[in-house]
Amino acid sequence: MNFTIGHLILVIVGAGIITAIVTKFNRLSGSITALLLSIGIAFVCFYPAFHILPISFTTGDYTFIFNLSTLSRFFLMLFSGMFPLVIMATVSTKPKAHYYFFFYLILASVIGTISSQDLLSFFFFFELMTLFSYLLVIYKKRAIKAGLVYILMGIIGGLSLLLGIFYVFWLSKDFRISVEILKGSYATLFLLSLPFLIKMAAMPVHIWAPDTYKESEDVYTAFLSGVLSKLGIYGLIFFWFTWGIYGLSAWGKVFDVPVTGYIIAWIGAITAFIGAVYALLSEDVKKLLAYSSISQLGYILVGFGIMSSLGWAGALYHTLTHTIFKTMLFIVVAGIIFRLNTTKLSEMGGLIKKMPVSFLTLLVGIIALAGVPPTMGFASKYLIYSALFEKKLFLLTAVVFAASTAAFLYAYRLIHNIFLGPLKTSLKNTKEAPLPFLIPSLILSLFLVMFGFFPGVPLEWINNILMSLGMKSIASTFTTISTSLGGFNGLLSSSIFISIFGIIFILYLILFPKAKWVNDKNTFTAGEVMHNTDLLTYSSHFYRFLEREFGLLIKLSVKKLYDNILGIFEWMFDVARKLLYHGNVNGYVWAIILVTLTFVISFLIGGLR
Amino acid sequence: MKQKTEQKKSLNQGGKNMTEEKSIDFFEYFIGPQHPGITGNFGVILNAVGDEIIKAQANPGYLHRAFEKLMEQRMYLQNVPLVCRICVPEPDVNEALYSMAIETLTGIEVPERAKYIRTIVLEMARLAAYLFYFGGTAATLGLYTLPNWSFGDRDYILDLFEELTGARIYHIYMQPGGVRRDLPKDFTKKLYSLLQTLKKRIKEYDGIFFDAALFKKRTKGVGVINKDMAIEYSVTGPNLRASGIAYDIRKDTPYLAYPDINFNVITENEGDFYSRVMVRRREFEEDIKILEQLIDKLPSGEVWNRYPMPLNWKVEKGDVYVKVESTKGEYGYYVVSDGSEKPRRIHVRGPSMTHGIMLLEKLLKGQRIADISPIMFSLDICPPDIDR
Amino acid sequence: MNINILYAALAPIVAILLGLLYIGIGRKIIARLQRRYGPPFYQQYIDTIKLLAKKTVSSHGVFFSLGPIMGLAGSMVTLLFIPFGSAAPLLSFHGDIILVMYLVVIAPLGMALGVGEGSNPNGSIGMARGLTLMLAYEVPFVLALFSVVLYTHTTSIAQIVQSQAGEWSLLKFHGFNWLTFALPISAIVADICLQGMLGEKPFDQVIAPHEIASGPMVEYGGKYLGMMVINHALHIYIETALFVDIFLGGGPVWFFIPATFSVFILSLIINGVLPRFRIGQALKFYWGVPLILAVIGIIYTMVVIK
Amino acid sequence: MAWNDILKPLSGWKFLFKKPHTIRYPKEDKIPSERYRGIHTNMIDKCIGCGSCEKICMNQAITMKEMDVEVKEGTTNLRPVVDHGRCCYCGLCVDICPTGSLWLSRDYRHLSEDIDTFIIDPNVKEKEREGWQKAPEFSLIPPERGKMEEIPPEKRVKSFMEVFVGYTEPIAKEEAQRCLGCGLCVDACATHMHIPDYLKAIREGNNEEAVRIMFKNNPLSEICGTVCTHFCENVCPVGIIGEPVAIQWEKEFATRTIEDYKKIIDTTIKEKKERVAVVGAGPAGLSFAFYLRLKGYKIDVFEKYEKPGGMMLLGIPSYRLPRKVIEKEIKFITSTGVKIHTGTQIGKKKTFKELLKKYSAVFVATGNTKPYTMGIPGEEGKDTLQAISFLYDVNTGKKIDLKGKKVLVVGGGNVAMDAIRTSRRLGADVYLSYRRREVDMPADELERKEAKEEGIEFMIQTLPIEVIREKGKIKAVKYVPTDMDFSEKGKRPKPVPRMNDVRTLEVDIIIEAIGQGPDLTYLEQEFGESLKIEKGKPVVDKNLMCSIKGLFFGGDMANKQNDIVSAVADGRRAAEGVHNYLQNK
Repeated sequence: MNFTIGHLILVIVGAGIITAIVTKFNRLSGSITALLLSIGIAFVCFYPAFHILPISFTTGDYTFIFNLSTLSRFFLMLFSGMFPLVIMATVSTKPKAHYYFFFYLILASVIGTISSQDLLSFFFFFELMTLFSYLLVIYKKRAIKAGLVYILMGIIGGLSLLLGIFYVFWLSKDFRISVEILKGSYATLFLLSLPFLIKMAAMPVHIWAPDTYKESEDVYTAFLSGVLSKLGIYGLIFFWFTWGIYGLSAWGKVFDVPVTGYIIAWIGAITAFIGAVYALLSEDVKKLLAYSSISQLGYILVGFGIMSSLGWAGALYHTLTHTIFKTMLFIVVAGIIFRLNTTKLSEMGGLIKKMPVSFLTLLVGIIALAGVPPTMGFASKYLIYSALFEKKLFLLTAVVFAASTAAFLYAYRLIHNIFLGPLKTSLKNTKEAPLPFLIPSLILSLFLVMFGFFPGVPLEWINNILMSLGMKSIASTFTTISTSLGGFNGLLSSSIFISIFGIIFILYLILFPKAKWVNDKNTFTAGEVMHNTDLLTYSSHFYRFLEREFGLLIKLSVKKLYDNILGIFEWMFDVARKLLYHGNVNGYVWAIILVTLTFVISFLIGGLR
Repeated sequence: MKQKTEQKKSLNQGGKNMTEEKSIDFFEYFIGPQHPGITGNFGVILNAVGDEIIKAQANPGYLHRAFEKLMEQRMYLQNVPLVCRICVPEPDVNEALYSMAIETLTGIEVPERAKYIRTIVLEMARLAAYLFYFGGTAATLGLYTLPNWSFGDRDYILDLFEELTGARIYHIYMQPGGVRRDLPKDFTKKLYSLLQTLKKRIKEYDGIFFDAALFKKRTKGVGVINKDMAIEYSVTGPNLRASGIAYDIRKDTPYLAYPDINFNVITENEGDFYSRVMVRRREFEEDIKILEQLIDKLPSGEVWNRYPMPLNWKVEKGDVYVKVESTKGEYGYYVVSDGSEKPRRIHVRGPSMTHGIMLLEKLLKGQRIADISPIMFSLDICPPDIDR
Repeated sequence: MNINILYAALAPIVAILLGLLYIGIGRKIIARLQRRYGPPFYQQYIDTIKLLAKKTVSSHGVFFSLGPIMGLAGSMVTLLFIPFGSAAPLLSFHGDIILVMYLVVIAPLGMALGVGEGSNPNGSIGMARGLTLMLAYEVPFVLALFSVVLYTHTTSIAQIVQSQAGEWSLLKFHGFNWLTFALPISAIVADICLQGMLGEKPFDQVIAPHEIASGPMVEYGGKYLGMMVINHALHIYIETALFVDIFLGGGPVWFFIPATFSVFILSLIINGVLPRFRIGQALKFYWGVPLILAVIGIIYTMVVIK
Repeated sequence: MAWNDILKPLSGWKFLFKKPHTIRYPKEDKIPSERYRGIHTNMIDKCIGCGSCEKICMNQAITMKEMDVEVKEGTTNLRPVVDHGRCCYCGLCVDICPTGSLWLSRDYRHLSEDIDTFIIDPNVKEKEREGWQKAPEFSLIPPERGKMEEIPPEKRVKSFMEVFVGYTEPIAKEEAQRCLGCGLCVDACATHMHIPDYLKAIREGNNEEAVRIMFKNNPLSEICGTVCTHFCENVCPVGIIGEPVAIQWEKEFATRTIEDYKKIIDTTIKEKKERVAVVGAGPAGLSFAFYLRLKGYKIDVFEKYEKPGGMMLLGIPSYRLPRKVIEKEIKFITSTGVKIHTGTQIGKKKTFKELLKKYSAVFVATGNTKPYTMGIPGEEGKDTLQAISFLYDVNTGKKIDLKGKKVLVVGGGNVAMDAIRTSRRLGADVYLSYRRREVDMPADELERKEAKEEGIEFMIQTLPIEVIREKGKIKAVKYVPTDMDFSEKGKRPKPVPRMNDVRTLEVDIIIEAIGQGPDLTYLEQEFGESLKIEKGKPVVDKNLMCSIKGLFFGGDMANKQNDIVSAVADGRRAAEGVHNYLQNK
């Protein structure tokens, strides 16, 4: 069955309208409708028999082109695959009609973005996505302030994109990207990269991310962080590929890496490290995940910045991995927040006995996050390290490795503070998160483990992309990945681990007597009389000593810098306001005359040219 | 005043204050009474944010043996074996003080030789206590070699004690009127050769511990007691001298044989952990000098002046306060006699009470969990001495 | 190949026995340093058997019990990817140094889960410190490995061992091929990091008895503690074997075992004469001198290659 | 931070190959020092069971338990058992132990799971002495008793003034402090006076209480305080390391401070109908009368002589026992309602049978009045005096002039002492002949000492074998020295005369003081066979009742000790016996 991308987008918008109408009458049936429709859309995107055809239409001089490249297809599957899972998680929160409507619109605009092959439509859909996303971010009242920052950064990104497009148009007089006209212009490079760096929350422009992720609707955060941020890497590859990897090296090479890529890699590494540090110091579960998200996207940037096939493979692999585990983590955490009504880590604790399924999924999630073998997290880390080793980027390696070790720290903190430790008395009656939260997270964790056993499966798709981009593919089978330096066998290592674990576990069951279960309330009394067992958990400021060591880092936060700049602007405008609005009629008159004169003079000068 | 209200709050741990406390994300950390980092049966309840302490509350009383009450139930001589048990690392101070108090009350003269022997015992106990202290402090910092060495060397002193008094720890050697037995044969010779060995050994300690870079890194600037604070909290002993105040009871109000001995009062200026350790380390050498002088000047003669039959011994009515310098600080006994066979009241002024409760609570505020037990050890707190 | 499988099957047992023996002899040596005689060298076997023979087991939850199992399994998997000298590469052709570096983490992660479920703040602080320490030493260690990879052009441990292989005879000294001589600075850095990996002083903040009452072990007893002791023995063997494989050329069994032992003993006697860092100081330390040394080492390597 | 500081700790490595300095227990062993205070050891034979260790122990670790040991005089069958779980090894028990039987050995290891095994019986027969032992100079018990003022011998020999000065209050108090409170003396004392109790009262300054305690057992306390055989002091454990506690003098001190006993002792009496007769107003009779009177019986005392007091009055010279003391005591006894009929000799004016009819019970305590004789040639004669009759004469005021005469007194008891000192005061040169060693003398040490001071020559280990007379008058005495035969164990050594070494001593008068026995002839006459008599003394049961119902015997005539305190004890015992007898009749 054949249909065009236009049809697809229209169907999605239609599904959104239908869902909104149904939701208006009954929220539950609306949610179910949304779920069913989203599954349908995913099916359409995934089923190989359905061929999505390109479409183009011309208005005046300009031709809008929509086509799905191999790269776009990868992202399409990623987005459309995650979409029903996220929608499923919203079922129990029973959102209002416009929530689903905007959700579908976001998907539509995302698909529009990744399928646009010309600059204007790309800009159009990209901005639409930001707008709808903003509307969903401020779905909860508490997020209005954070949403403001989000939309502000979105607008800055959009303006930068627009400016870049105009610049490109000024240079080539054409809006199509396939034209090779860009001979190493730094300005274009900067203007066309900035919106995606903002989207990926890379370090100096990340400031929207923590607050937005924290305050936005809990399930939507999963989509925002897990899925939408990946548009950034798509955009980067989309534009940078147009420049051509070899074209970029015109500016010179450092360590066999193009200078621009090297800079991006450093931005990524610093983002990864500082994000991880902030993550391990944060006291709020969503903020922790937000910083973790920033940090993980830093890896993708590193992989991207290396500009080798291994690096891009790593970046794409990590895109996949991160999409899966971060979506899952946010869904699990949303389930926990749904039950506890708090996001503070210090108010959680000991939930393992109350929420075992959530615990297991979260455990798989953090193992993947940490990149430890039986999950696919390792493969992506492996590829990135191999890329770094291959190019001998030792300082980058050090920073990235520090970041990935710091990931252990906040990953452990996440699971420890939520699930381990003594159960808070206030959480005595907590129940397991509702099924709509559990099913998607279970599905996703299954993927994480499965690809951990067969790391070569996703790599095959990625190889396709690499080849379509004209790069070398990575040698792999279903179970192994190998590089010029070495390789590993995912099935072997994971299955040996599982089997040894099984053997010891069976031995344990046979040899160990039935353990006497001890209430965790009577641990660590050290002979003292406890008056409040809730105070016993070591959870808040878990890494206080690091807080002390990284004190300088926290002091020099980027947000403060922005605040200072804002302060200067405020002061300037204040002065200006005082000059203009001084209450004297003469002054106003003079001002109007001055402005009119300026316009006239500029028209005259323009006319003269 | 502020502290008082805080304490009141913690005492009224009802449901009301919970909400207030919850807003600060501290956790409650019990260090002790069952904890390797505690000097004895003693607890500190800490409110900590991460590993930073925002409030410390000393929690003594786990070793309360009601010594002061027990002493009222016992005859005067029966208290002699009891008093030394107040503090393990340095029990002789108690014996000396108790005997001095009874002697002052009854007017029993102490023979000159007995005075010297007592001083020798006190100084030997001081050396032993310092070796104990060095080992304990090194152990809290994780260096377990030094305790093994210093406890081994302390055992040589204990061997001499055993030879002199018949026991290693609780000597029960001094009693009103003098000491129980004269020095055994060749005792001073053995003591002298031991002192020479210890002089060499302390140099070896320097190498592994006192001069070590890591030790300085861990201890400098930790738990600072400045001069004003030292006076405000009535800090005594080496802890006071570490803050730069040259106060030593042995020098200021000499007792026993100290008037005849020449020695320097050691001081350091910083008042931090490092100076507290270094004051003791330097005093160690000074004490060796004192002991050498004592051996030289030891007179001959009787060692004990008899008192009445202990079972029916009645001490004259009156009260007295005596004090000596111990390794922990000023040790004092206030004895009240009502003229009967048993003391009416004995109050022990132990230095650990002031150091271990008020000062410790103050010092621990703002410290890290890793520094709790080093600070506690550096103050030389002896919990049995708190819980008399 | 068959012999290799046999080795692989026996490797955990051999490693446990060797690790326990190392600890036993180590106790003896530390005792000598402290002017004691110390327990007999087989004391650690007795202790472990005693712990495993204990009857009562008290648990705080499922993961409290699974934690040590996961730790043990993680250690054993790691073990299989580290060659037994040049004699038996085991599975090391199926996974390289990056895999090993991540496999090593499974054991602490498993332990951390168990410790967390134990809900003792001492254990939690211990884990927080342990992870921080990992953050501290991994960075210079990875750079030290980086220089090895630069030098040997491979990340496979077996190939690194092979690259150092030379003739073994009385006349020809094997050591001339060692990476220790080729990359001395990196070897020193790796050894400093090994101190932290083994948790020997000055980097034993994790179990610091005077501070957090043995940290992670505080809630465990009986058979669980026995498993932790075995895990510790395995850990010691793995770390030292990794070091010997990479920097001392692996070598045949008769060289490999004494070499691992000597590496362990070196770290142990350093442990014997030093106090411990505060955890923040440990981080500062590792990110100070060793890091700079590691960078120098890499630059040196680059110079050497050219 | 110098490089040196970083590398210096490695200097610790030099011990890596040095020999450790620990001791490998159990392969090696540290030998404890000579003074080590280890585990208790007690010589069971040497221990007297005084219980001082139990009292000084601050932990109550020592308990005295009854053991199967031979109980000698002045010992108990109690021996210490130590609970080492409580012991603090202070060694005070060793330092106070009067006998030195207890010490702390150098062994110190005891390992057991059973707490009961920590209770150790430290008693051994023989063991090498090591460890913490008693050092005499550091004994916790002051060895010397409080000094009493003395009258110089030159002065006291001239008259019959009282030689006994008595304690002043501070010294009495100090002396009373020396008492261990063991109570061995209570057992040794015939009257079982509560000695530790009244000593305690004395040192607390409460003399009235002390006297009250004394009078519970002894109504003639002041007399006993003045003259007594003080068995109590003989067994006093303090005596082992020095001088025993001066119990007698303490008693004397306490009683003397009381003017009138009536004021302090409660003598309210519930009258009973029964009447009891007492024959003989000696110590036994008086104490019997007193205690039975307190029980409410009506008492009639019959006394042969003109004054009550018996042997106390007649046999003891007034320099030792002033008359006013006796009068004070008797006055107190009579004040309770005891009637004393002086000058009434039973057996002559009234018969015993009459008494038995008239009274519910009769207590006979007529004392020893028949002196023994040596039975050597030339003994009989006017100038061979019997000690008691001599003393009787002196005490009743008969003028006997011995000025310038040489007197030989034979015997070694207190009577002999009285005799020699009385003779000395009458102006004679006195010799004392005793067949055993001086230590074997039954007389008090103090008496002997004072006698020697007064210039009396002691001829120890001599045995007179013949009196040489000229014209019926004694001229000299032949005597032989003796050797001691220790062959019989457990008994006093036997003198063996050296018959080939005969010596002579010129004397004028011989006073025999070799003992006396009761005169039972009048009883035998009256009762004949129905009164059982053995060895010259009537056979009595534990109530002191003889084979005739209602007839009780006591005092010297019934017991073997022949002294005041035993007589007093008999009187008290008999009072109990009579009371029991009358209640159960």
